[in-house]
Amino acid sequence: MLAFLLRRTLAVVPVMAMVAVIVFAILRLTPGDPAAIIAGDSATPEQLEQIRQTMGLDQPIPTQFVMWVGQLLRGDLGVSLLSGTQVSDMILQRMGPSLALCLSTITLSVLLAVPLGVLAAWRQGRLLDRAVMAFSVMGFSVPVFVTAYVLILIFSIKLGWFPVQGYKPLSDGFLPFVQSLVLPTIALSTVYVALIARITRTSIIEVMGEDFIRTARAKGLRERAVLLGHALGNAAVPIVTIIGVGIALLISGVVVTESVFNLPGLGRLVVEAVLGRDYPVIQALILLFAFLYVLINLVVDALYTVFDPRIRY
Amino acid sequence: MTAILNSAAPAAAAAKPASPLAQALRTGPVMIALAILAVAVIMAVLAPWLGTIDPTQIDPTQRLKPMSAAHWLGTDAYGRDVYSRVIYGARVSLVVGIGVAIFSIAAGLVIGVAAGYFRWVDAIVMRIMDGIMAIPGVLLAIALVSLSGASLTTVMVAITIPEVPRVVRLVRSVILGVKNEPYVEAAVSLGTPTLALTIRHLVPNTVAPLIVQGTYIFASAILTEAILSFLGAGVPPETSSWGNIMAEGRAFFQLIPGLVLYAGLVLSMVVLSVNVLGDALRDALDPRMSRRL
Amino acid sequence: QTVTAVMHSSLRVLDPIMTTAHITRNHGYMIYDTLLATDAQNRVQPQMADKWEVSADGKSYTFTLREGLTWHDGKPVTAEDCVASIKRWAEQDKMGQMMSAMMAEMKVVDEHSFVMTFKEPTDFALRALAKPSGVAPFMMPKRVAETPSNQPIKEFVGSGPFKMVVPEFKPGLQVVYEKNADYKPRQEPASALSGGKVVKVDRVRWVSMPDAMTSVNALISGEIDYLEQMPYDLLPLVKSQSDISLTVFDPQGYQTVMRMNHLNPPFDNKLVRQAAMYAVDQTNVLQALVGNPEYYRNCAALFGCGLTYDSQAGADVSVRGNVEKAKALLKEAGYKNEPVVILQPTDAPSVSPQPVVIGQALRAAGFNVQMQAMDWQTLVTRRASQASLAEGGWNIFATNNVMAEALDPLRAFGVAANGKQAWFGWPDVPKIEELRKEFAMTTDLARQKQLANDIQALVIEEGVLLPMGQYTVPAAIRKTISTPIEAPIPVFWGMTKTGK
Amino acid sequence: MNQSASDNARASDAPVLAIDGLTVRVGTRAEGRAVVRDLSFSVRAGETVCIVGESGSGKSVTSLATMGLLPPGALRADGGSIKVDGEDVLRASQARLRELRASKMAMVFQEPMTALNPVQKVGKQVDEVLRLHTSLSAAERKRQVLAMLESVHLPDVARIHESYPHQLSGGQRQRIVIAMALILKPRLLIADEPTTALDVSTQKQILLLMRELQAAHDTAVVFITHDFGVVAEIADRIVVMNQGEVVEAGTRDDILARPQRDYTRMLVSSVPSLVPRRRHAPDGDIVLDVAGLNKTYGGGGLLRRAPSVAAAQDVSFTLRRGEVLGIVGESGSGKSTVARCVLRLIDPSSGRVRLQRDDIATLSRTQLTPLRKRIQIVFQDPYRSLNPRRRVGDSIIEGLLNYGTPRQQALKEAARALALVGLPADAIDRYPHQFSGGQRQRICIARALVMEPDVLVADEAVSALDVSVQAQVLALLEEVRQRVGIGVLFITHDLRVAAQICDTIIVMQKGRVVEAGPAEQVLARPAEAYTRGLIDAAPGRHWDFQRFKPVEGMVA
Ligand code: HEM
Ligand SMILES: Nc1ncnc2c1ncn2[C@@H]1O[C@H](COP(=O)(O)OP(=O)(O)OP(=O)(O)O)[C@@H](O)[C@H]1O
Ligand SMILES: Nc1ncnc2c1ncn2[C@@H]1O[C@H](COP(=O)(O)OP(=O)(O)OP(=O)(O)O)[C@@H](O)[C@H]1O
Ligand SMILES: [Mg+2]
Ligand SMILES: [Mg+2]
Repeated sequence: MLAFLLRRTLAVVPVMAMVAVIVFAILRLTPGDPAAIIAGDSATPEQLEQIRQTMGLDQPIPTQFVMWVGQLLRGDLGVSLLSGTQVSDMILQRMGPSLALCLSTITLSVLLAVPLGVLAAWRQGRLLDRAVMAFSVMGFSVPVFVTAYVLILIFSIKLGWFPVQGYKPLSDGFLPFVQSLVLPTIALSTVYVALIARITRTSIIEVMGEDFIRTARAKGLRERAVLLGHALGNAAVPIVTIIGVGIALLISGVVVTESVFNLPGLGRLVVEAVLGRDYPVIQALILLFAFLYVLINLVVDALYTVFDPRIRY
Repeated sequence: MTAILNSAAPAAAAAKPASPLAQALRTGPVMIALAILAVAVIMAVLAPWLGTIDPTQIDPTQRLKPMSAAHWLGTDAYGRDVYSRVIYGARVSLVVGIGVAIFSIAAGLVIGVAAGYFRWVDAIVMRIMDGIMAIPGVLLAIALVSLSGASLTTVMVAITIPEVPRVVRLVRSVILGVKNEPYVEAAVSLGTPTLALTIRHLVPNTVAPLIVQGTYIFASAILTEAILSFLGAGVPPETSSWGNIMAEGRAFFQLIPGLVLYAGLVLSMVVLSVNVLGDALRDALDPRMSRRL
Repeated sequence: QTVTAVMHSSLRVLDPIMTTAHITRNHGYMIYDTLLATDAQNRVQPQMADKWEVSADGKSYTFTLREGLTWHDGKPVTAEDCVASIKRWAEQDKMGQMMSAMMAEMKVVDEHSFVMTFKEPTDFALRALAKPSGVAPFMMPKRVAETPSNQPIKEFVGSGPFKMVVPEFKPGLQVVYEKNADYKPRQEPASALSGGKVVKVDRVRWVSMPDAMTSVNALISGEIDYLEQMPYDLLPLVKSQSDISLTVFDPQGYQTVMRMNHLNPPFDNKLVRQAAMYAVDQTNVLQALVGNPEYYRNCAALFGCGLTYDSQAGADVSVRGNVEKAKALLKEAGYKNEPVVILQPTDAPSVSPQPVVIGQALRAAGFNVQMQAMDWQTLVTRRASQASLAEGGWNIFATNNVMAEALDPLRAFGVAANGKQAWFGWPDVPKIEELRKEFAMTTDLARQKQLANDIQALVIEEGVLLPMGQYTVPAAIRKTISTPIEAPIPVFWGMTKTGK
Repeated sequence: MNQSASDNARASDAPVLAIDGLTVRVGTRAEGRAVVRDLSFSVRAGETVCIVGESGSGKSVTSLATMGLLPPGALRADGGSIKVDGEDVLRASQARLRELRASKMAMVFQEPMTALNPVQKVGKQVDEVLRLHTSLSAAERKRQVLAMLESVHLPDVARIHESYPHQLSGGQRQRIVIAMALILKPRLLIADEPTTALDVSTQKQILLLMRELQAAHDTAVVFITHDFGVVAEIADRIVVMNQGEVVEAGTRDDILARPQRDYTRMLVSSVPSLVPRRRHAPDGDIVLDVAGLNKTYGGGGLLRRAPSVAAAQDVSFTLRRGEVLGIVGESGSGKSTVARCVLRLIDPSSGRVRLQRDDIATLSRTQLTPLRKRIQIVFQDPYRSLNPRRRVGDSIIEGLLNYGTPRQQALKEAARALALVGLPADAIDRYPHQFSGGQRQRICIARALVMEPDVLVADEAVSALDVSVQAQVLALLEEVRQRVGIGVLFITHDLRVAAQICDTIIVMQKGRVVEAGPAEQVLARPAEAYTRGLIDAAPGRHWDFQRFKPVEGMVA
């Protein structure tokens, strides 16, 4: 296991290196000039050039890359071109809402989707199954922001149950914290509930065709016990996998959800940074997301060993 | 002796059920889904003859008007005809969906076959694919759209790239799975050259899963285009797509929900139909799914 | 008491000397103070300065600081600080650079006064030091002001009515100010940016919201108090709310303009430029941009309708669209269907509509239009390119000017026509530059008005800049907040809040 | 547990299982195809009834119907009755069925690898039966489970109790399944091919075990198999099924020695004999010469620590024209590895594979191409050996086209090859799924023969086929060998088959050749203990099926 962790941790390196190169290349080839943004609408070419120099943007791109990687290796994410703030500080400031949103979404989705998937598998082909599947295909088919708008219209504007926007940190009290997260979480969850419920259903149906299920039935087990005791455990690996894959999607979803609900999280930061060509921030964030993605996959792989004793690394 | 052989043959033939594909597609939901898709395609193809006017024709003095005889679904913030935009929007959205599906599958197929068949390609390609996969797709797309300016092509490329690694993985896994099938080994010992081997014996196995995957890519591409439009990195505003109709209309959602909802409705129906179709195809084509005892 | 406001954009750059961005300038007015300031009538008034004296020859200006001014760190404000601040500002600001060019020397007299001496008699110093736009000359402690002008300052210590709560600053999210208890307001009542800046609330919080509708909803639900720019189309949502009032603080408002690139065909041809200008109709542009006649008006005046240099020169070109005339001109110019690339930003509601209207108008007139969609940042970079179309150049973009920054031919950077030195588009009309120079040197108002009129006529004739109308932006404010002071920028002094 | 006293009392007279007129149909409609038709037989306590018959004849369906486990929607009992201890299973409620399962009747399935839940400890899985059907305390249950594990002769039961299925060997897993089936001492045990997936020595142990447990508990056993060797070992009575119907039923001797029906006769006489045929020593030219062949899988890798497997070690043999050389040995002994090296489907680690003059082992891909047509292979699985998407004709001519034969001529040769393997000419335009397993295997042989190779490698080429079909294919191979005179490398784990077809045999164990020689010598007078063990373990050695009587000189 230790060797596995070491091996997998080492395997992170080439992926991250790949990401670093891709991101850096895309950004530097993108038209758009942070100097122009800082200087404002009426700046002259000389002023622009000056600003470019102070920011090191006049250097050849490979030089900039080497400088950046050097910085990274020293644990320095750099400074925002626009605000001059340490990127690491900005990330820390924005981490809270994103983390809260992701965790609540995953929790809600799993709690909702796994039972739904099991129910659908149990009632395969019947009305309940059809209903669950119709709901989950729908979850796939409506853009997040449309869901979000509809939720706001109903629950904030018409009913006034939840705030329209904004994020209250836990330090402002538990209730406001939860209230500020309810609608974003629901909006974002629809996709994941759909995804996880479908995979759960499919995996369970697949497992239900296995020989050992027939053995379990031959033992005189009730159908419920067969489902929960034998099928679910064996379906865990694909379910965990899809939750891992879902995290990558989640990051994209967070970008939209945070914009609609005005949550001051990383998703919004990244959009702002892209539109503002704030290179260090974009680079750091994409690396961070990529790192999280790789990390999650590592955790997922490690979880496999918990759910399936056959898997040993 | 021969009598037995001959009697076994029809039995074996009969054991094979009537085309599972046809069966899977003959259910109610699938028929409805196909009907919706047909309508969408007709909308796209026949857009000019469906009572529409030029969807790019702006008339700032007639902005945000409610439904009327002249404007069946009212007008948007530039005074454009919402009905015409939604109808013409089908063109872009379907082109995005189909285009992305075709390009990502074509690219993924070539790369995936190479990776599945040659070990040295595999190592390199899969690292690159890992790298692309690790970058959140929407972010990559935003960056790419900013890179080359908003145009339909750019948007399609930007949505295609993050899809490619997933196709590559699928193709590769299928190839690795059949690579050691006896009939492939038999072909090798018959002296079949690698390229012919790949095309004759390996690629056909990827067709079914790719068709299924293609439907999901199609659906998600349409959605992604909408999200990119929402974030301001979609197709150029002059072109009507369901995505940018919604993105532009969202500022008025509480006043004139229709600006978002009409396009949202058709988009969701199409995506829904494609997903339903994909599910049915998967059930029919994926043998693991149809094996039920 | 805390006032929570959503401003037009989010604050990221904190150095008000390095950038001309409005949000940063507004931030400057919160925590810094200026030596002089303009009042509601656009007159120069002393602010940090107690008084100034002009030498008999009109060349020397001696400024004396008010008693008891202190920086936020408690240290007294000295003449040395001011001289250092002016120097740094003058390196960055256009008007500042002009001033430096005219100035013979600037030196400290004593702890509370300093003198500026010019080569010729001029009151330029007063106008420059009082100006609220471009880069405003904010005073900073000497140690801060000694930061090279191309490097951002690291310390945010001013002498203004508010202090910035640095630990709560989150770039792009929020900035928090608290009342500067040690601030000594002037005795006069506040008038625009001059007079007594009396702070009546404890804290002011600027938060940013990316989505306009979210901001409006937040205002309606009482989550915020103040929305600097109310989206016109959402006005019906707040009109029905009795506890929200709408006010226009800056009645001069904004001007939306079209700019053609004089370097690239077909707009290297004056007749083609004129054709394009004839094609565009102001009402269509304003309808698409604002859509509510309460807040816009057609206006031919380059330097502001109803303002000092109001003029109707070229009105027949700029106000009404005239497709027939445009077609005729095109024919006359021998237009060979060269493509016209219009840069179209897609991510910003205040600049997205103009290109759409322009594009349709030019097409109707017979131009071969190519719309190129991009985000605003790309546009900002792209418009700086002097290259040909094939190499990433452009033909047309549109933007908005704050009227206060364009109310005379000197401040209006868009009318400069000194070729490659000029603003993006690079018109080269020596006559305009001559007139502008003369304008700068003249003190006679009537003559100035005449010059402004001539410049405007030439600008239109030559197709340097097309004014496409003027508009104002209402702010929406909850009635728990007292009506703020009318000023070209939003100010938070003099504001009270009832309730929590 | 407590029912046994009274039940045993009437054990001798009333049957434990009585199936009467059972019909099972596909689907839910009345006109659905019947896969079991009007089936009747009964089993008494302490008796073993074997059900034999070709694949697809309805054996498994019958057993599932008895357990009440027919897949709903797919299959349905339509008429007849299945009485277990007088109670009709087909009319029992779901709840009652669950009670009956495990306590009155239990089942052991074919695949020990998949019959157990892979993510639960086996102890828990056995325990579950007790938990479900008794109200014993946890400690008492554990004691009983351990005792049961002991009684199926598992070693170190405490450890095994805490093991996951993948940590056990196939035989051990099958013992667990048996323990699970027997722990409630059911009256009836249905075993559906319980040993087919096991190698012969394990099979032997399991059969012994079942007989022992049956004797101890007086269980009625239904034993489903297609292996007549097993039948000859264990059956009291035999039911022969074909296409859903009972062809013939009777005592073991009735069926094996005095079959009444043609079908039964054909089936029984198809079982290959263990007695090697007598043939003269091969004397053709050497076509294949393998020397010092080694193949090691895995190992290496910078970060991977895959254990390396020496699958073939120092393997040497020669094959002459007209000779059939058998490679036998247990599963995993390296037989297929040798075959794949010989064909260069995988690269040998070292050693020489000389095809006449050319050393296949060291040639590059391009140099290899012209040689490939001289050595061809037929695989075990007739269903996976043909590309299902290509017409049979296209599959057969693929090789010829590769070597430049014009299509028309290739098709002619394909037709000839099809005729040679006894298939109709119109087969050329059909798809593989339209053929039975035996026919497909013939197509594969035709595909190999059309290349006119010097060497034909048959890797388990008949192992997946029913005995009757197997016999046909073997006959075909023999005919081809005689007619064309090619050298055949025949790989099998079935000593009966090897005895029938091979001239020479080499025996492999753990990658090494342990014994080699003429078939007669190796099988009749094995020198090595390993070989002898293999032969001893083959079931039904005492019976000479072709002659319908016990082998002379052997005691049954
Ligand atoms: C009411 C409409 C607008 C007006 C009047 C306006 C005017 C200006 C002016 C005058 C400046 C810089 C100061 C200068 O040199 O003149 C500026 C800066 C800038 N503008 Fe605009 N503009 C408007 C809309 C927009 C829009 C729609 C965007 C799009 C995102 C935008 C983004 C920026 C940015 C990023 C800067 C740089 C400084 C900053 O970060 O705030 N502006 N704008
Ligand atoms: N779930 C099912 N749906 C439809 N037909 C089935 C199903 N299961 C089995 N059959 C059919 O029933 C017939 C008998 O099958 P069964 O599995 O009983 O054969 P078998 O004698 O056990 O064969 P084998 O020796 O291969 O195990 C076959 O024709 C088979 O195709
Ligand atoms: N690709 C491979 N990688 C690693 N080990 C392998 C590979 N193929 C086979 N082996 C191992 O090599 C050994 C010999 O395998 P091989 O397939 O040659 O046996 P076999 O005698 O054909 O067995 P069977 O009768 O089951 O077909 C086994 O231990 C097997 O696990
Ligand atoms: Mg069976
Ligand atoms: Mg093998």
